[in-house]
Amino acid sequence: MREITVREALRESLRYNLAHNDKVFLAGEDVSVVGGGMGVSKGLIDEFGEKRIVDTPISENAIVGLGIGAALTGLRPVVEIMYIDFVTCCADMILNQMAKIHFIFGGQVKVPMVLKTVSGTSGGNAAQHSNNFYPMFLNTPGLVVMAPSTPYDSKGMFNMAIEDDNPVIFIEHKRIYNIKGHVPEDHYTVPIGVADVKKEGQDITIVATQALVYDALSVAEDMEEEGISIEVIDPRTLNPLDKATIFESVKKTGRLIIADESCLNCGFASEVASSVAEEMFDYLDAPVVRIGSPDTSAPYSHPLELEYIPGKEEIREAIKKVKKI
Amino acid sequence: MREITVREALRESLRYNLAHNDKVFLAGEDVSVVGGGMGVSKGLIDEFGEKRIVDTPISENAIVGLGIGAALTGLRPVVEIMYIDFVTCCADMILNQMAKIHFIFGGQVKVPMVLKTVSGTSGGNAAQHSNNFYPMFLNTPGLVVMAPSTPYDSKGMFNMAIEDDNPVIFIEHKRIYNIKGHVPEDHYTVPIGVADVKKEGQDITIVATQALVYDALSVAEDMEEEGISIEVIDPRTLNPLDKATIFESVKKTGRLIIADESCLNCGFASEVASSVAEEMFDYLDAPVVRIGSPDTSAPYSHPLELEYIPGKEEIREAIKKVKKI
Amino acid sequence: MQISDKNNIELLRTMKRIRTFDETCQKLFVAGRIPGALHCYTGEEAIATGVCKVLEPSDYILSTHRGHGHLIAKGGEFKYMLAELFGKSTGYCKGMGGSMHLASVKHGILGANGIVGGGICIAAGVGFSIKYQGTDQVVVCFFGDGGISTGFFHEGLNLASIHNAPVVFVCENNLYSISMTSKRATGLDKLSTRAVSYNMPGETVDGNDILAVYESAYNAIERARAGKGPTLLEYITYRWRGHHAGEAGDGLFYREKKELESWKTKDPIRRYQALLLKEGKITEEKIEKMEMDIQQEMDDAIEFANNSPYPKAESIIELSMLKKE
Amino acid sequence: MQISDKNNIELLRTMKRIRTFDETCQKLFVAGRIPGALHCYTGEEAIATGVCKVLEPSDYILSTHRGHGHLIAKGGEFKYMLAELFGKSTGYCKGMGGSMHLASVKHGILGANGIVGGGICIAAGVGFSIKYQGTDQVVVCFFGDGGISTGFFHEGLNLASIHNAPVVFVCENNLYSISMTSKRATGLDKLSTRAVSYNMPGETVDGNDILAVYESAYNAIERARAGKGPTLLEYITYRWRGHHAGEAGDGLFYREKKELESWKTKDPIRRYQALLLKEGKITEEKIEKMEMDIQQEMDDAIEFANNSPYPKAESIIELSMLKKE
Ligand SMILES: Cc1ncc(C[n+]2csc(CCOP(=O)(O)OP(=O)(O)O)c2C)c(N)n1
Ligand SMILES: Cc1ncc(C[n+]2csc(CCOP(=O)(O)OP(=O)(O)O)c2C)c(N)n1
Ligand SMILES: [Mg+2]
Ligand SMILES: [Mg+2]
Repeated sequence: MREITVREALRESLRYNLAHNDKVFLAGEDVSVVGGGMGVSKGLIDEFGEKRIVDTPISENAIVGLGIGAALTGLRPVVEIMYIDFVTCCADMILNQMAKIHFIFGGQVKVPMVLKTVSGTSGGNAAQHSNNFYPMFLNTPGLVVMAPSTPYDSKGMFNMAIEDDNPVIFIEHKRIYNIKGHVPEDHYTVPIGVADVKKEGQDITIVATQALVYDALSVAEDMEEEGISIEVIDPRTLNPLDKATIFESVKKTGRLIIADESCLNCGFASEVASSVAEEMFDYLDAPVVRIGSPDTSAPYSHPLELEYIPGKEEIREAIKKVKKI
Repeated sequence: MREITVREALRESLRYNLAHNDKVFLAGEDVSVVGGGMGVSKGLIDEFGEKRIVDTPISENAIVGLGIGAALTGLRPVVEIMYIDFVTCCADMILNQMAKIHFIFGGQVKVPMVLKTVSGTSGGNAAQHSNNFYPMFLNTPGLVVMAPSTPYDSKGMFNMAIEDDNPVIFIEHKRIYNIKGHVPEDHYTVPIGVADVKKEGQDITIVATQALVYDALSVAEDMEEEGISIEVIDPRTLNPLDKATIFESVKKTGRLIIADESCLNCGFASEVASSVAEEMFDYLDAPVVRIGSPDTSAPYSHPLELEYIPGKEEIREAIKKVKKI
Repeated sequence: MQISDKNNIELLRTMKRIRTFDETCQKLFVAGRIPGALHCYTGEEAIATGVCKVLEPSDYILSTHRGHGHLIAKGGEFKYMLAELFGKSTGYCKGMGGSMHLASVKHGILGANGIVGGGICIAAGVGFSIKYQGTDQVVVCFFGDGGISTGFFHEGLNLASIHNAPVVFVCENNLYSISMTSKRATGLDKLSTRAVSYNMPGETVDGNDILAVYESAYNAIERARAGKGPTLLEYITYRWRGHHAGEAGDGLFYREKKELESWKTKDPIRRYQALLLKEGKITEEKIEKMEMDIQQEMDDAIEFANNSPYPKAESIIELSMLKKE
Repeated sequence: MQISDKNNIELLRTMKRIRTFDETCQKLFVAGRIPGALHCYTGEEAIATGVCKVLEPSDYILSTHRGHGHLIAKGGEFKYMLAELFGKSTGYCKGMGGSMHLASVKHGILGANGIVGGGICIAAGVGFSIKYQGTDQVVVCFFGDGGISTGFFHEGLNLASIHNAPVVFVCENNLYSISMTSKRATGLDKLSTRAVSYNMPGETVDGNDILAVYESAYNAIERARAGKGPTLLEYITYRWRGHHAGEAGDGLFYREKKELESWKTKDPIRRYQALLLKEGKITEEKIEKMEMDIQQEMDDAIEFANNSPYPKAESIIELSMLKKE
């Protein structure tokens, strides 16, 4: 079975869609020779040329506007915002335009575009390059928000993002680009709003996203030895959220931990925790536990950054808190 | 006892601070003759002149930049973003600069500024003028976020916002400007991070903000007749949040409803609900219930807008859900 | 520039239709029949009329919060517009958008916008898309003198320029953005000066002279259609009404009655009508008939809008996100 | 323009100090000693040096992601800078900010910025504040050719202009924003053309000619100090290194080696040194001594940074929000 990295999986999807649909193009800062912020589109300029792989000025509003205008007039644009930190520079185009046009026009048009960007704290990039700003996309109705963790999901979900008629925010994660996994060479899609149980278990449910999926799996494996059976659920699409799968699992385990890298206050973990507290209260046998970035800016200094990034340690502690005594 | 409106209370605070501290000025779109988006500063131009009451171009980035630059160099600016909907046009200045400068500079400077704006759905203003975008301020560490409901709190908290050395987002609400209440003529402040129990009760806790405080109080009064005693807590400051007061109440009632107008998904109600689900689980006797704007854009059409805005009906239904059977 | 007799009459009729529609709306607003924010175009009719007369049905426009005139001139029908303003399901946007989001995609009207400058970057995207698809369409982007101070203006014009995209940027300078004069907001005598920054031609034209508007628009649009790139046009005009229909006394608390009166003598409609009469291109009787027809159209529209049903509450949810068929 | 002998030597020394610092940092980065994103200023030293030489200690600067040179020229000390880059508690920002957030408020250095263009509106605010407070300070705002495409540029220059604020905007045009040439990003031959849009003088100057830089900056800064308003200066230069220290092969996959080589012959330091030698204003021995001193300063800084402790984990929380004393 062929194994490729998340980065390669994303590139494969981009290449496929560019090759099979001439309405698809990619635009963003340095997406051609440099391959964009994270090298995902590297090399595609040689195959598809400047018409399809469009470098833009440092004008985030114009990048998203380019996508919206093109989507409204029949194209299927993919635009890149180099880091999710810079969505603040085009927040209006995303939250008041891209997300709302279908609704405010009473359904006259669709806005089939993908905004790809990258989230996550890593490598001393400091506070303005370590934000996990996606909760604002969840709090603004109208956007599909995807956040895959594996190479398989990355390819299938990127294909789906381009195919879907809704505006999609596609969130990559800095720390997992080089992770390898099986990815079929054929074209396939991963459906929107369907979570994936990355590991089945009986005692505790962990809903984890992106890099934290790996941390959760690793801790879960360790816990097997201690006789604790953990179920790890990767929601994959953050909006619409597959609550059914999460609820099913909580019904079984009665214990829930959510591990997501956005800041805790009004973050993604809050949404999952409160949905369960509302709708699955009777099945809960222990308090839910949220794991996320602490409610401070990300520090630059290496040892502090390591403390700041949520990971295995926080998961282990959370397990202690919720586990059957 | 003197009764004045929320609008007058805010103006009184602005006037006091302008008169007593020449480092304070107000800048924003049409803040002079028009008095800003909601008429709060109307008339102040006659008392304080153009130096202190500064009309700006439609340049939200520049408005916030003006505040930051002035705050960094010794002034205490108050800037107005006409509607909270337009914070998307200066999100970077708020989320990456204003919120972070104190932290990323290692505490070398403070950024003592107030950004005042108005939230809430009302009067057919439609989707781009009905947003309740403050959860993004809660999800971004570094900002004090205030959201008063009464005339008394409005004046005391605005005074506090100007006095405090942190950057403060001060959120007014469209539907409560004309509500009257007692406001002392003397100068006073309402402390940051201290909730107010607007009504004591034994059976159910409702945490409510801004316009929903009034809905909650009104429903609570009706419920007294049915023999249900409801405690209504107004957090007043959304960040830092006075969890202690909320937790104390939940300890007593075992039942929690949160009513806040931001959209449900990752909204303020999610934060309160999940904090309680985490830390007060053992005291909860029923599922928590979140009330917020539904996860769609705000419709223009009047009857639909009325359906869209959360209010007494939703509170009554929530009470049915959580009440002791 | 030669204009056919038929077109001469059409220009007059369109201006009169716009005037009738907006003056009627102003009254309906005051009578409480239209909610929300309504911005009348009275006094500025020559701009939309002259510009859109040059356009083909397949061309696009992006409009503003003061957009009724643009819609009518591009082919929008009174009855669906008014039904929208009444929040009815028969409106162009099914009652979801209202005045600030009026759109008729089949007419190439890609929407009014509640965000000042919000359409500019989208227009650049539409221009990019036209070029990408190789059609000979053109997109016209309207915005006010206030819009020229937004970051959108800068990013959008630059993007259109470097792609040599077929976009005509039309700045409707009615001298005020709410209460702020364009001179105070920019320090410039001519806003079209800013074209230099984007390497495109810029021209300032009397916006109350329909023939001058038509001619300048014709040149710019033909230039764009011929692949020669974007243009910035500034039309000087004046609004007769308040900033919005609810503003006290036609905004005479921040502008001089004398100024308003002097601009009323420059009424673009009376001016053009006098010319046509003088040149014998129209008769008093024909004008009377024209006005009666327009009034009939307006009356019919009121009846249509009155008799139309409100949208069903479910449509909020249906429109919130596209479902996969 | 006459420059004193002392100042001639100082200009040379400052350029050499910047060169040494950044070339050392480049090596330390490659050796894994500095994390995060490091953007070297090598080749561009004349700009920061010439501009800051004109400034008084009480004047302000806003810097960029490529900001080490600005800091050094404005009085920043190697050891606290390097300690910051090492993430140590003795750094200017206590290790919280790193390279992209370097600031020394006591030197008037109001921060590097990780957001391209992020300092421009803040600078306008500082200019406003200086005028408000009636001092004779000046603020210089640095940004790259990439920064000129951001909405911040437009809004910030306009605001500074209409307030006639003492701001000097310095565009460091090193021909590239990452891989995008400034010509491709703007279509302009001279970026200073854009000054016209803001009714301010604009000038394009050889940024590798320290005397030309000094003279143009002198004129602009004195103009600002005299209350005559802002200026836009464009300095043409070239970076010798990759966009960031981790970029492969000094960015030679998107730019020509020939181009880099030809710019190396225009080295601002060698050029000026040769002039001073020729004019007998310095001797080879003095240069050698100067270089040894600088190397010593660098070595001391490394030792200082090495021996400094990392910040305590608690400082993340301490700095997250100011507490009331
Ligand atoms: C980004 C943004 N800021 C502020 C507003 C509030 N607002 C609505 S219209 C308006 C004035 C617009 O002036 P101009 O562009 O000249 O258009 P006009 O109303 O004169 O036609 C303002 C400030 C808004 N809608 N969007
Ligand atoms: C708003 C924003 N968009 C994108 C980036 C990513 N980025 C960092 S530096 C850079 C290029 C900057 O070019 P320029 O302004 O010319 O400065 P230079 O690096 O050439 O000194 C980019 C795109 C960013 N930091 N901020
Ligand atoms: Mg105007
Ligand atoms: Mg550059």
